[in-house]
Amino acid sequence: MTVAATIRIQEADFDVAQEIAGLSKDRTDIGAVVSFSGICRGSEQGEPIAALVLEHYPGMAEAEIERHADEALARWPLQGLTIIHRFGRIAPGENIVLVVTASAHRHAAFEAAEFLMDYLKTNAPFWKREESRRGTSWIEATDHDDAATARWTKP
Amino acid sequence: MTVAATIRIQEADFDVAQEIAGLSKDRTDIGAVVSFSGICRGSEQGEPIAALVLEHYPGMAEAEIERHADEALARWPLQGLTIIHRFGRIAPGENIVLVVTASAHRHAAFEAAEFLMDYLKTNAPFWKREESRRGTSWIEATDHDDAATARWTKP
Amino acid sequence: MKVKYFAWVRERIGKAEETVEPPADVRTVGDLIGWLSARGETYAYAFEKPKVIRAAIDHAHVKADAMIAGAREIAFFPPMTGG
Amino acid sequence: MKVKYFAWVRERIGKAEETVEPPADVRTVGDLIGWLSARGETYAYAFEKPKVIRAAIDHAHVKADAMIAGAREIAFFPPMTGG
Repeated sequence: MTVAATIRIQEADFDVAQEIAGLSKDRTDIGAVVSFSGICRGSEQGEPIAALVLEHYPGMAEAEIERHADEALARWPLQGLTIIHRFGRIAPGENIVLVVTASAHRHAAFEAAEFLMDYLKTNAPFWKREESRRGTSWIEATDHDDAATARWTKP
Repeated sequence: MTVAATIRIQEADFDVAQEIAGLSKDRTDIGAVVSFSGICRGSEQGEPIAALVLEHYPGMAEAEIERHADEALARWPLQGLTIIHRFGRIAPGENIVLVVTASAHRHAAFEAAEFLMDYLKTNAPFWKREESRRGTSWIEATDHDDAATARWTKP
Repeated sequence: MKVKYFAWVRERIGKAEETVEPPADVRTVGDLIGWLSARGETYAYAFEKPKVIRAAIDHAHVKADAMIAGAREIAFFPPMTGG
Repeated sequence: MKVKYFAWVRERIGKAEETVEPPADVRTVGDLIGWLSARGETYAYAFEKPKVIRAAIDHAHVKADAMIAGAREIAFFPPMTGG
């Protein structure tokens, strides 16, 4: 069975529940569904923030996420895959990103979701700016995220 | 902040969406929510099944899951944790088990959810029996699951 | 002490629980399995492969060498298949 | 060829995109960064730490030694912080 990933890059919020249900509804071949929701926190490094503003590179964002979705589908026996990434202004408590993986087996579902999140963090062309009382500033990338991505590269 | 895990062992089905929302609603300190849903498949080893029937050990099931929930809360910086495990007759496509972890950081949320699922598979006192046209039979434990659990033990 | 059986151990023995009073020389979980096995065919069948059997004392997993003195409830069951 | 800038690279240069025609000896992405940097203060500021700058040719990540010949669209931006 060929599995197609659902990929959406959008300004609007999304409903995690609906996306999970959409993958597994009326199917009896799925044994495990893993979802990851990335949510806007109300503070960065201890400082309260008013919002995150996400800039992205239209066209490349889709291409890059699709490339990694295809890699995940090739590496793990997935039966469903949904990736949603928002851009624009996002308030604390709101969703930023969602990855849902479905598989007959739990380790495939867990690993594929983690792989995709690590790649989204370091390779998807999105940039976060934080808005706070002190103005706005770009959030810096962390080495920690690069290290997380590197572990998926086969030696 | 002390985090208390929500643990439920029940015959009734549950709503994954509601459980996820319950952990993260109205909070702005959570950056990542991971959910794992285990779903009853329509076949076991290629043979169609009518249902799974789960037997459990009341009292010990609660104690065992609580022990592992406490260990997860001690090992990872979690801000929320929900574990639900059903017993009784479960039809294909229905939920069996749910683990939801919330944390400021994604790796903690992923790892804690995987740890708990590996332990639930091998240590929680539940036994699955499958109902098919050929009668009913107990599902055998797999070495694979024991190996998955062993990787969480510190050397 | 109360003894409980689950899954196919329960089915083979034909009961879910019972109260037993083993003699003083039955000191460990392994001893108890041996003593129960000698009670009849259904027990011998349930415990025919003692290495497969898991045990719990008062709701906590234990190994075959665990002492049973002071236990309120001992349970025997196959490897778990939850999750 | 079209050049695009994102995040603080865009802010420092003061524009999101432009069309440039670098001379023939500008062959790699690294060469292009050097050539752009010489166009004025805003560019020099944006590219002051060339090792931090990431680049993409036609929507695919590339390194500084990638050849730019045939590229339709080249983009420069800081390390990504999505997800």
